[in-house]
Parts: sequence; C-alpha cells; structure tokens
Amino acid sequence: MSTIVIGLSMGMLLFLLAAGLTLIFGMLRVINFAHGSLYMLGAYLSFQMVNLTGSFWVGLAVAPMIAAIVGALMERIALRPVYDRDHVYQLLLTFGFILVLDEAVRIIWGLEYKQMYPPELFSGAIEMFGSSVPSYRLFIIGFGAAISAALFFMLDRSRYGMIIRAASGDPEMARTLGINVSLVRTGVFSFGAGLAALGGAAAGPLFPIELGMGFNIIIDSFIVVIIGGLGNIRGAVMAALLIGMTRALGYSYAPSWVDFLTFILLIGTLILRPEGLFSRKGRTA
Amino acid sequence: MNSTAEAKHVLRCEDIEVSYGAFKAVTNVTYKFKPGLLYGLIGPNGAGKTTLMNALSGRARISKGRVFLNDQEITKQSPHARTWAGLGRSFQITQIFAEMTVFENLRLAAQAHRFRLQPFWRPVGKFKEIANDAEKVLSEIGLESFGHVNAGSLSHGDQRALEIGLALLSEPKVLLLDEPLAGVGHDVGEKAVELIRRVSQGRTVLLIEHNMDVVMEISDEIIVMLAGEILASGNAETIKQDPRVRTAYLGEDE
Amino acid sequence: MNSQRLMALLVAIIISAPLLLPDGQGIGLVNAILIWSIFVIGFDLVFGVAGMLSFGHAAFFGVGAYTLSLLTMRMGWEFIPSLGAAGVVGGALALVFSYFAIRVSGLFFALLTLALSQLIYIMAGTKLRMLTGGVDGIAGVPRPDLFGIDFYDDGNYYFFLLALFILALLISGLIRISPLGQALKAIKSNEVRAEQIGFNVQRLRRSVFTISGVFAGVSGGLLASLIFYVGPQMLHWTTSGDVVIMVLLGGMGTLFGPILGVAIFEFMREWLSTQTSHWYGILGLIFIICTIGMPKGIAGLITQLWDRIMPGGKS
Amino acid sequence: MNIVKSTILGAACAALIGGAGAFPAYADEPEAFKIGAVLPFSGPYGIIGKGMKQGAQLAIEMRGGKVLGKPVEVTWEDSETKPQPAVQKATRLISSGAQMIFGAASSASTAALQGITEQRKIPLLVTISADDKITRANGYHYTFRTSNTLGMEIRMAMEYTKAAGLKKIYAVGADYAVTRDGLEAYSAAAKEAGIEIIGVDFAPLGNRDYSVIIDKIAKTDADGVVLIVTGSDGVTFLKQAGQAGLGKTKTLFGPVLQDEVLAAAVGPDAVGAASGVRYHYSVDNPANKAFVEAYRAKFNEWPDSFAGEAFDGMSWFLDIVDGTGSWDREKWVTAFEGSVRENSVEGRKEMRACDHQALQVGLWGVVEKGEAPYPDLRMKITNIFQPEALFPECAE
Repeated sequence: MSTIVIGLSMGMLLFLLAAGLTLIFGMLRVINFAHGSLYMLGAYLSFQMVNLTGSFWVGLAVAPMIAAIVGALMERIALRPVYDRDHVYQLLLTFGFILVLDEAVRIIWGLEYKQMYPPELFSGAIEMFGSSVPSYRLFIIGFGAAISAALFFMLDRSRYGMIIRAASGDPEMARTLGINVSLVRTGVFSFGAGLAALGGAAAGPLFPIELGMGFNIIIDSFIVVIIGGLGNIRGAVMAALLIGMTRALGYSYAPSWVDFLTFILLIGTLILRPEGLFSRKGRTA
Repeated sequence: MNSTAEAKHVLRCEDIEVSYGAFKAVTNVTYKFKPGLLYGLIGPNGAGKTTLMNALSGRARISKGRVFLNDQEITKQSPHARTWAGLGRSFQITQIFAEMTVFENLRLAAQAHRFRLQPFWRPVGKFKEIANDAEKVLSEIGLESFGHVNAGSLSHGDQRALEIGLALLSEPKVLLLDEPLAGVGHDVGEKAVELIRRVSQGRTVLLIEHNMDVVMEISDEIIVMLAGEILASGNAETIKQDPRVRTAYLGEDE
Repeated sequence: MNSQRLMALLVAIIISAPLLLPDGQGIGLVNAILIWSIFVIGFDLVFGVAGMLSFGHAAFFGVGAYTLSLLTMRMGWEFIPSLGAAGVVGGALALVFSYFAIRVSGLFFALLTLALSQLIYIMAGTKLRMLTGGVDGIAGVPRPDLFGIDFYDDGNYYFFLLALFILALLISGLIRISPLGQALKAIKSNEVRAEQIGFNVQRLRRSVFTISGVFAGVSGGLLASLIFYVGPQMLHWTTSGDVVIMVLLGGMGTLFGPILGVAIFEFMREWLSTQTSHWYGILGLIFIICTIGMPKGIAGLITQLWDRIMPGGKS
Repeated sequence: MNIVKSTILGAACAALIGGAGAFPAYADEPEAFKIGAVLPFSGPYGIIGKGMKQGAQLAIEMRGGKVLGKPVEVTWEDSETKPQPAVQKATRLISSGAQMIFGAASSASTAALQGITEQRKIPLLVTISADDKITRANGYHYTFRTSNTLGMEIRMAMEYTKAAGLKKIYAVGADYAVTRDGLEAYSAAAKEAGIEIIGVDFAPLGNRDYSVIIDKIAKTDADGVVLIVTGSDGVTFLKQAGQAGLGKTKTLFGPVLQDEVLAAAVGPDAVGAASGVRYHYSVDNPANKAFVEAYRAKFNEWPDSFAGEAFDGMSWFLDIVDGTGSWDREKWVTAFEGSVRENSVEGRKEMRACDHQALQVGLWGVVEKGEAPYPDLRMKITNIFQPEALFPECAE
C-alpha cells in the first residue's frame, strides 16, 4: 500500500514536470528541450527565496513567476522570429537555451550543491499502512492534484482556455476574431516555463539541487508527454500516474530494470498508438 | 492475356466503404469503370467524392469491400503500388515539388516509373532514358518553355497541368483527376479542358469537377454522389433528367 | 554552384590545416573533425536530403564504436574488417530502428528514434556490461596496423582518416545527385506526391536511414580508435543533439555545409574552452543567434555573400 | 550539379597543399616544466575540477613555482566530464610539449586518457578517479594514482561494519560494473565475518527516487544500510531517507557516501551518515597543517577532498621529478615506483611498484554538526584503517 502512495507522489511530481512541456507543445508545436533547465532554474530560484525569506511557500510562489518572466523573454526574443520556419529550428533554439540557462545558473549560484527542506508543516512522516510515509510526499500528491484540477478548469472552462484553444487550432481564424495570437503564444510559453519552475520548486526538498538536475528530468518529462499524447493535459496526468506506479512497483521488485521498463512502455506507446495512450481522438491519416 | 477482361472493366469497386470512427464518408459504392471512357464525378460538397478518389488511389483506408484494377485486387495496396499497377492521380490541392524545376519534377516521375530500386551509383543526368520520357511529357502538357523554371513559381493553371503531366509519366490506364480546373481562370480553363480531353484518349479518366457545363460537355458518363453513396449514374442527358439528382442538387444549393 | 566550390575550398583548407601549420599543430582537432564529418555526411542524407529528423543516430555511432572495439580487442580481428563490421552493425541497427520508427513521421519520428537510442544507451550502461564494460566503457581501443605505418602517430593516422573522409564525401556526393538522392529530395519536398508518382517512400526512407547508419557506425569506430576508448557517453542522446546542431549550424542539405558545422563546433570546443570556463554558455548564445540570423547555416551565409560579391554569377 | 567535381577539386587541393607541407621535428629543449591538466570545469562535475585546480595550484606555489630549475607552466583544459574532449585536449597538450598530464575526474575519462598517455609515454597523475582497473598489476606503465581506490574504500566499509558491530546489512548500489563488483567483494567479506546481507538492490545510476527502496528497507530488521553510490545519488538517498526517518533505526554508511560538499547538499539529514573520506583537513600532521593554513589563506575556504588529494599527488610527483634532476621521463617513472612519502597530508604513502597505486591509510568519518569556523556539517574522522587491511596482494 505504501508503495502505491509513493507511486502516486512520483506520478504527481512527474506531472508537474511534464504539464508545461505538453502545454507548450499543444499550443506552439514546439518541443522545448530547455524544459529541464527551467525546472532546474525553478529549484535554484526557490532555494534563493527560501534563503532570503525563510519560507518555503514564498519560494514555491515566487520562483515560477520569475521563471515565467524568463520564459516570456525566451519566447519574445528568440522563438518568435522562427515560427514560420521548420520545427527543427525551434527545437535547436531550445537546445541553445539549455546551454545559456545552465551557464546562467552556474554563474549566479556556483558549482556547489544547494539544499532545501520541506516546510515545517510537512517535515515529519506519517504512519500509514505499516510504514512511515514522509508527509511531504502526501503534500506533493495533493498539490499535484490541485494543480491539475486548476489546469483543467483553466483550459476547459475558462475564457483563457477557449482563447488558447482557438489560437492553437486555427491561428488565422483566431486572428480575425481579434485574438492577439502572438501574445497568447508568449503567454503560453511563459506559463509553461512557470510550471516547469513550479515542478523544480516542489522537487527541491526531495532531490539535490545541482547543475545536472535538469538533464535527466527532461527525458522523464518527454516520456510522460509522449505516452499521454503530445499536447494533452488530461493524458499527461494519466501517463504521469502510470509511469509513477510503474516505477514504484519496479523499485519494489526489480529496481535495476526500472529505466528499462519505462522505456519499453514508451516505445510500445509510440509504436502502437503514436498519438498517445490517453488520446481520445482516433488515428486519422 | 487479360485483354478480354480489360475490354469490359478496367477498374471495379465492390461495395466499398471508408469510415472515420462512426462516420461513414463513403459507403455502398459498387461501380465498374469501362476502359477508354471519361467519367465525371459530381455531387455536393461533403458527398464523399474526394474520399472515394482517395480510397481508389490508396490514400484512404478501405474499411469494407474490394477494389480491382484490371481484375487484380488492389484493396490493400499502398499508393505507390497502385501507381505501378496503372493508376495515376492529381489532387484537389496542387501537389508538386515546388522548389524543383518543372523538368526535374517530370524526371522524378519518370524515374519512379522506370526503376523499382532507385540507382545510386550514377548521377541522375546520366540516365538518358528518363530525361527523354520527361521531355516528351513536357511538350505534351504544353510547358516546353518552362522546363527550367521552378515549379512553385508557375501560374496556378500551369501547376495543374504539371500535376497531370506527373501522373501521365506512370503511363496510367486509369487517371483520377480531382478538380483540375478549380481556381483556373476561364481562358486557361479552356486550354486545360483541351488537355484533359487529350490525355483521356485511350485511358479511363475519373474527373471530379464542379463546373457543370464542363462536366456535361466532356464526360462520357456521369456519376452523382450524395452522402457517401452513389445516387445515380449515366450519360449527361439521363442525369439532367433524373429527379433524384434534381432534388438533391436543388435542395443542397438553394 | 560557385559558392559550392568556395565551400569545398574552405573545407579543403580546414582539413589540410595540420599540413599548413608548423609542428603539425591542430592535428588532433582535424582528426576529430574528419571523423565527425563522416558522421554528419551520412546524417545529412537522412536529415538534409530526405528531411527526417532523427535523434537516434548516437545509437549507430556508439554501436559502431563498440563493434570495432570488441572485435579488435576480444576477437582478435584485424582493424579494417572490424571497421567494416562497425559500419555493417551500425547500418543493421539503423535498419531495425527504421522498421519501428518509419511508421510515424515528423516529431514523432524524432521522439521515437530518441527513445530507441536511449534504450540502447541504458542497455549498454547496465544490462550489457559484460560486453560493454558498463558505465566506465572500454579503454585501449587500437588503431590500424597497415603497411608497417605507425598509425598511433596522429600525423600518420590523419592520412588514413583523410582517405576515408574523401571516400565518404564522394559516396555521399554521388548519392545526392543519383536517382536515389533525387527521390529522397522528392520525398522531403512533397511526400504525398512522391508516393503518388510511384516512389516506395517507406523503402526509400529505410534505405537512406540504413546508409546513414553505416556512416555513423564507421565514424563511431574511428572515434573509438582515435581516442583509444569507447563508452556509453557516445550513445547518449546529447551526441545525437550535437550532430543535429553541427548540421544545422553548417547548413543542412548541402554537401560541405555540415562539415563546416563540425569544424566550427569542434573548434569552439577546443579554443573557446581554453579562453573561458563559461564557454558552454557562449556556445549556446552563438547557436541562438545563428539559428535566428542564419536559417541556412554557414552554407547559406557563404552563398549569400558570394552572390553579393559576384552578382550575376548565379548558378 | 558540380558536387562531384567540387569534391575532387577539394580533395586535389588538399593533396597538393599536403605535398607542400612537411613535419618539422619538435625541438626538445624545454623552457618550462609544462603540465597539462585535463579536469572537468563545466557541467555538474565542475566542482571537482575547481577543487583539484586549487589544490594543484597551491602545490606548485608552495614549492616556489619551479621544478628542475624551470618555472612550472600549467595549462588547464576542460574535459566536460566526457572522454572524447578529455582525450582530444590531452592530445593537444602533449603535442604542445606537456611533460605530464594531470587528471581526469571521472573514471571513464581517466581510462580514456590512459590510452593516450601510454601511447605517448607521458606520465599521468590520477588523484581522484577510484576505479580499481586504473591501477592494475603490470597494467599502465605511465599512470600513477596517489588517491584511494574503490576497492580499498569497500574494504574500509567492511572494517567499519565490523567495528560498529552491525549484524544485518541491507545493500543498495548504483547499477554499474564497479559497484556490482564492489558489492560482491563486500558480501564475500561479510559472509566470512558472519554478517548477514538481508537484501540487495541495484538502482539505475543517476536515480531520481529512492523512496520505495527506503520504504522496503524500513520494513526489514536490518541494523545497517551500506550505500555504494556516489555524488548526487547519495545525496538523494540521504535526503529521502531523512524524510522517512530511516536513519533513526538504521546506520547509513557507504564507501564514498559523504564528504563535506555532499553533506551540505543533504542538510541536517546527513548527520550520522558514515563514509570513507579521501582526504580531510582535520588530519593531524605537520604537512597537513601547513597545507590547510596556506589553502585557507589563499582561497578563504576549507580544502575539500578533491583539493587535498590533488595537492598531495601533485607535490609528491613534482618532488620525485625534482629528485631525479633529469628531464628523462623514464627516470621519473622509475623513481616514482616504490617511493615512499612519509610526510604526505594523509600520513605515510607508498607508491607500489607493481601497479602504481599509492598504499595509504584509509580515513573513515561520520557527518556531525559543525561550529564556526568549520562548515555547518563536517566530517568527523572516527576510524583510521591501516593499509594492510585495505590493499590485497598485488596480483589481480
């Protein structure tokens, strides 16, 4: 049972990582390789906020905002001029972002590892199903669920969601309807960057904050996004939970095969249902 | 050896159906195409004309039924295999190699037809036979003077002519033309009609066209589709008289 | 085509640098450039000519390196047959990949090849460690032993690599202008039309993917012998990323552009890194600026400059 | 379509130019003692490169910046923690006259460097990479390692297990060859000592989440957990173990689990974790005191183990070179073999001739809270194991 709780928390963490990536893809058709670097930036920023204010919550709130500004700048300065070109160029640009962001973090915070702790409220462990589950894990589950609910609400129910869907579905049409498509693009990229940083801030107390932390996480996020279906938030939640559970069960029975299992799941998905396991649309030519 | 069969029907559809999920874009289509005739395919938008053409050329998956080309079943074959079997087509939205010259476009079609495995040990220019094929078609479609022009910079009408030329190079027995006159100006249109007439000599042509005057004028037989099914077929006079066609058209259009 | 010639000249100057400079300076750098060039020459057939963005070529590169290392070190094979085998194995793996990956196109193709090559990376690092030496790799990969020449001397090895490089360049140049190359360009230009005029698109894609796998395998084997070492790092997705960057930087779809891309990338790595420890960030900035400002890479820039200097000298 | 022609043209051009060029012989009268340092300065391993550079710099400075009467010139190159750049840069350093190569950090890069240094007959000084294969009997003639091997660290872990009276051990390793071998050796020794291994898990290298494994371990009656993981993997484990309270019931230890850099990344949850220590500034001998003082004066921080090991190896090597009074590199190699350094910063070290591995004491410590001027979390050296228990006969 405790494995399931941990699996849930892994899944929710993965969702926080992947949500921004899938959102950006859905809107801009850009695979943002720099997502991992934004995640790392989020963790460092949040560390910095905690150091300045002593409050985990301030870090969790402020880090995504700063990262969102960085994201908006990235989109405005670099991505905008290349939208009408092949997707390859956007992808290459995000490669460049990785190098620049990593370097910026290195210059600002240096090479040393940084650390963060769970907030006072969630620092202990709770006895559950015969094992002690860190309460921060429970927080992650709740927080992830809340964020996903908020995202659903925003995308499905609110005016913003409609605008975003209109702008991504048919930019020309949206333009004639008076929607500022380029502003929407900046907004979505910036929001996605903020989500990445939110993931970083939330992950801070669980992992070492270091320069390489964005490097592996990007592959994890890709896996979730692909299995969930590119651009599909609902699918991303399901995929993140699926991967979280697979990993948790993998760790409890055959830890050395965990990565292997995840990749088999991924490749199977790409071969059998390239549009994603949790995509509702049928496959059309 | 199959000349007798060929004499009867060159293309045969047996109860074919194309569906996207629950939606049936084409259904219950059974039809036999005779060699050497020009068929006009008409019907209101969304009637399934292009889908039928896609099903015949292999771009849309046939969910039920069978298609035969010269008595050889092609239902499951991929588009290139159908081209090899003698089926050429043009598209509603012009599909050409825009950044290559007109001659290169045609030469590609020629080499696709000549070689099953594309040679890689000699420059393409050394293969004289494909250049000759391309030159021949170049003049057939009346673009002799545009051989070295980038295909993308041709006028719309010339692009449509080039598309027909590309299809011709595979020496098709059946040619599917999806609205070759759409968007073509009136004066150029006459040239295009002339081209269609010319290429239909000795082969079966299936033509989707919205201009009723043209269709009625050049078709040997007309097929009317509505809601994915064949509503009626026959020569121009029969179709004009058919009450079902009249209601369908008048109900749709006005 | 005059700018083509100018680029050929530039490439010639770069690869003959060790002969021009005193003390054979830069020979290590040029050797690496030659090897990576063989890789990108093949990769660009897939990426620049056929228009398939593959993020899986690190797998063929790395597998070629392991093949050469294992055959020479464990099986006692001669170098040349081992190098041939590296190409064959690289090509074979590419063929296997293509059966999975060519069913999907565009970004899915990129992601699927990425995933497949990461799987190979994980396998090499953990499960196949008996064969691959795991994360630490295998040190002591040999160089050829031919005609009594000491190829352990980088100056001599340079000529060996140069010969292979020119061979690769010729093969790739010929493929580009052969019917096969034209057919691939047609697929890139308009897949629907290419299929409809009778090209077997899947098979053509598979064959070019396989050919580029051979190039990658050979160059992987050569890199292992150049640095006397093979490790799973060569299989990592960032290696594939580097190659994409090199090709785009140089100019995709051109014969010499990608080679210039390699030269610049490797030169940056060598020179910029001695100037500042922040060189990675600077490299990133350069990439961003180049991508925005030079959509056709160095090759495009050269063509543009050439047309300006020599107006009317167009094709 | 002149591509083929252009190619031939280019090739001909290259050949022509090639024919005109020649290879002038390298003039062999060095103006300076050139050291080529290939260390990771970019990427996540940058911290190791930084410490090693500072340590080596100080070693050169403290001897007046001279060897064999000539100034020492070090060229610092970034290995990016990748073998290819490491080798490429070492090649260039050697061709521009480097007398020795210093580096690299990761065992993979070091192994790659060994190929080139053997080939060029240039001494390679290793002060951090721990893979046992780097120094093996009758292996690499030009490689010398003055720092620890993983093998000796695992033996230290075993010695510690016995000394701490732990009876039931759960083992967690990163999934790669060296750690698997290490854990095998540990298990064999445990069997002999009557210590029970009640569970073994290998997690992927660069593992992101240990919580399930931690939960599994918490439910066993193990009294100790041996962690054969390094760097950020160890940090991740200890952070997550701390949140689950694993350290309250079980002793967490490992051969290279913690140092002060890593402990700072874990935070208070690191307290109590025990680990092998490569070098420590608290080691009480005159050489170390002098070094620590000079280091703090120059860099205003405590030397980490990367700096200490680099300082020690570099000073030792340069002393040997100076002692030969010769520029003949073969003489240096011969002189280094079997040499004894009584006054190293870690005590007595002896360079074993058969495999070029320095025999030395093993330091073992535990993380505790520190007070100024020390870092918040510091290693307290608890055990010093003698070389006899740590190094097997030179026979592998």
